[in-house]
Amino acid sequence: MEALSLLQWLIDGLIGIGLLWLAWRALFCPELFKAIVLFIAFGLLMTLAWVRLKAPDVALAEVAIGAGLTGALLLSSWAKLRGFDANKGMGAREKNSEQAEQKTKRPFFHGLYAIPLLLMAVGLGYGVLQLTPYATGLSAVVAENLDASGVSNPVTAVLLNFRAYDTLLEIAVLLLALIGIWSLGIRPSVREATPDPVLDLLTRFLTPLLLLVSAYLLWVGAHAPGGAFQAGSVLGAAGVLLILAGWRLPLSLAGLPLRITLVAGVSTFIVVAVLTMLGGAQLLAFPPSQASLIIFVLEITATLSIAAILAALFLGSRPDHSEKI
Amino acid sequence: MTLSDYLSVLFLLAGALFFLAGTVGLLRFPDVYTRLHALTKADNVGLGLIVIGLAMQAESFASVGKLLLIWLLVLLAGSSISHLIAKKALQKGVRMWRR
Amino acid sequence: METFYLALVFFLLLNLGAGMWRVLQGPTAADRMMAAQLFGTTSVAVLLLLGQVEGDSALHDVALVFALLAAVTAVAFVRRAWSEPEKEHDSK
Amino acid sequence: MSIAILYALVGIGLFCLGVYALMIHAHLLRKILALNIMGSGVFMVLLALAGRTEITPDPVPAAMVITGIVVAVSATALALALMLKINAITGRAELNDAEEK
Repeated sequence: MEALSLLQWLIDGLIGIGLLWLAWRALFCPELFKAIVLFIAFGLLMTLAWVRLKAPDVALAEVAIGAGLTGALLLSSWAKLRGFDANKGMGAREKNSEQAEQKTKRPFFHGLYAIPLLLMAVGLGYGVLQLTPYATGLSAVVAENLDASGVSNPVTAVLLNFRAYDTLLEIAVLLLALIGIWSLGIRPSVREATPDPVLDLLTRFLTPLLLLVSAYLLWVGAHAPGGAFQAGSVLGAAGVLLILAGWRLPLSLAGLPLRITLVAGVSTFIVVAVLTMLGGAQLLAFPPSQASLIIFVLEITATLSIAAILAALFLGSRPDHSEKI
Repeated sequence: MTLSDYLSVLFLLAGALFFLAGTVGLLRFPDVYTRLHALTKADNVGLGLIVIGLAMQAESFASVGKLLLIWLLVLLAGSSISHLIAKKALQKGVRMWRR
Repeated sequence: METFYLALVFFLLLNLGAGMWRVLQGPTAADRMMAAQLFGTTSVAVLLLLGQVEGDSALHDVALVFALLAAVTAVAFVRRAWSEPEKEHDSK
Repeated sequence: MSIAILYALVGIGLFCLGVYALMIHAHLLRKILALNIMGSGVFMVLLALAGRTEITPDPVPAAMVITGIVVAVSATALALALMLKINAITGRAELNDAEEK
């Protein structure tokens, strides 16, 4: 027993130190590309930390988003930034990263910044240490009402029933981010070369598997870790993979059908919210008998919308304009 | 401890050994191509042995199937990616190591 | 048995830490990305072992998604970030 | 001190590192990384404090963190697009307020 708890501590200590070290290196190493790879590694280690904190739902979301989509986003933005520098000529290529480096060489002022931050860290740490070592929070309340929620996974119950308004607003935020990107009017990048046969094969194999896993996560979310967010981000990753392999949405689908998919999640939520209010209940308070069905419908539309939005976020430019360069 | 427990411990230790070998290779080998070779040992064999070791302890066939699926996936993805990296490196003219 | 699994997890995590040296050292972008790839595979192994310790089959799902998404990141690297020539000669 | 408290302290460390980097770096990609790491730190504190039990942890913070992760990725995507736009207009991926230039 003694060896067991010692090992637990060693593992958690290693993960904690690893996280801090990776964050430090990612933020303060001179090369941008290195920083991005370190940040991807940071996301992967974060997943292990969530598992150790007994939050497999969060680990699933982190793995799909933190490790997959954020990494792909950062890598492709970095490539675009670099490509832009390269276009300006050889001299300018390293300009961006070098300027960044020069600016960090002002240790005196930066030392001054560090002092209040250290004080803040100490204060926060002291605050955390003062908290009671055991607290159950709201888990008892959730457990009491779980039967009425229509699902048996407490996290899904919170996300789609007890605090469904969070999810409503969250899908709205995703949509707003996409509208923001589209309104920037970024020129689409030039169509890439046809993929290598091996990449083609890999894509053909991975895409159906991603679809399958996404559907599985959606289904399993009712009683075990999983759910609309995880399923949506895995499905979105399938879209990202297809975009990377050079596939583009056919123009016939890029207009109205795409837009309907993008807003399906948030509009279903709003319709349900209005209906529950018309039914005399509070906003998004589902009747227990129908809760299971309502959550099912909400999750499916939310999954599709989240996936479409995430893939569109990755593409960066409006898909219906991609041919006019 | 039953016989299958011992066997599974054996497989798991062998898997861990391959991970160690992969890491050492990644650190010590002289160029991209040889490092790729080391990396794929950890990817394919190391994870494979660990999956076999754990599959012996699994309660249901469903979970054995999932374990094997994970391994096959890593196998396929790892080897394709390694191929792509090696090909790209050759195209770019990353030098091969010669004694 | 549980102690053994956890010891293995600890060992694999130490391996990860050692592999990080290659990310920092490079020299080419491919070396850094390969190290991240090894990081991913090792984490899959760690997740499977932790799943066995905690008797939580959900961790197998996490490992599965992990393997899938690591492949997507690697494809992003090969297709986008590494399309520039490594040395000074320009191909475009 | 328990494992949960350990992770909470790590989360505070991550947050402060992120704030520091956000202040001293001029390059926008670094600032975006810093913001993401700050966010991860906050998530970690939330979940660590939810894990202060022997039984299953509190699901409410977990649900909030899942929402937060998805919002963080959309914010990151928007920030990266803005960075590329700034770079295309000014030629530098930096904000030049109070510049020497």
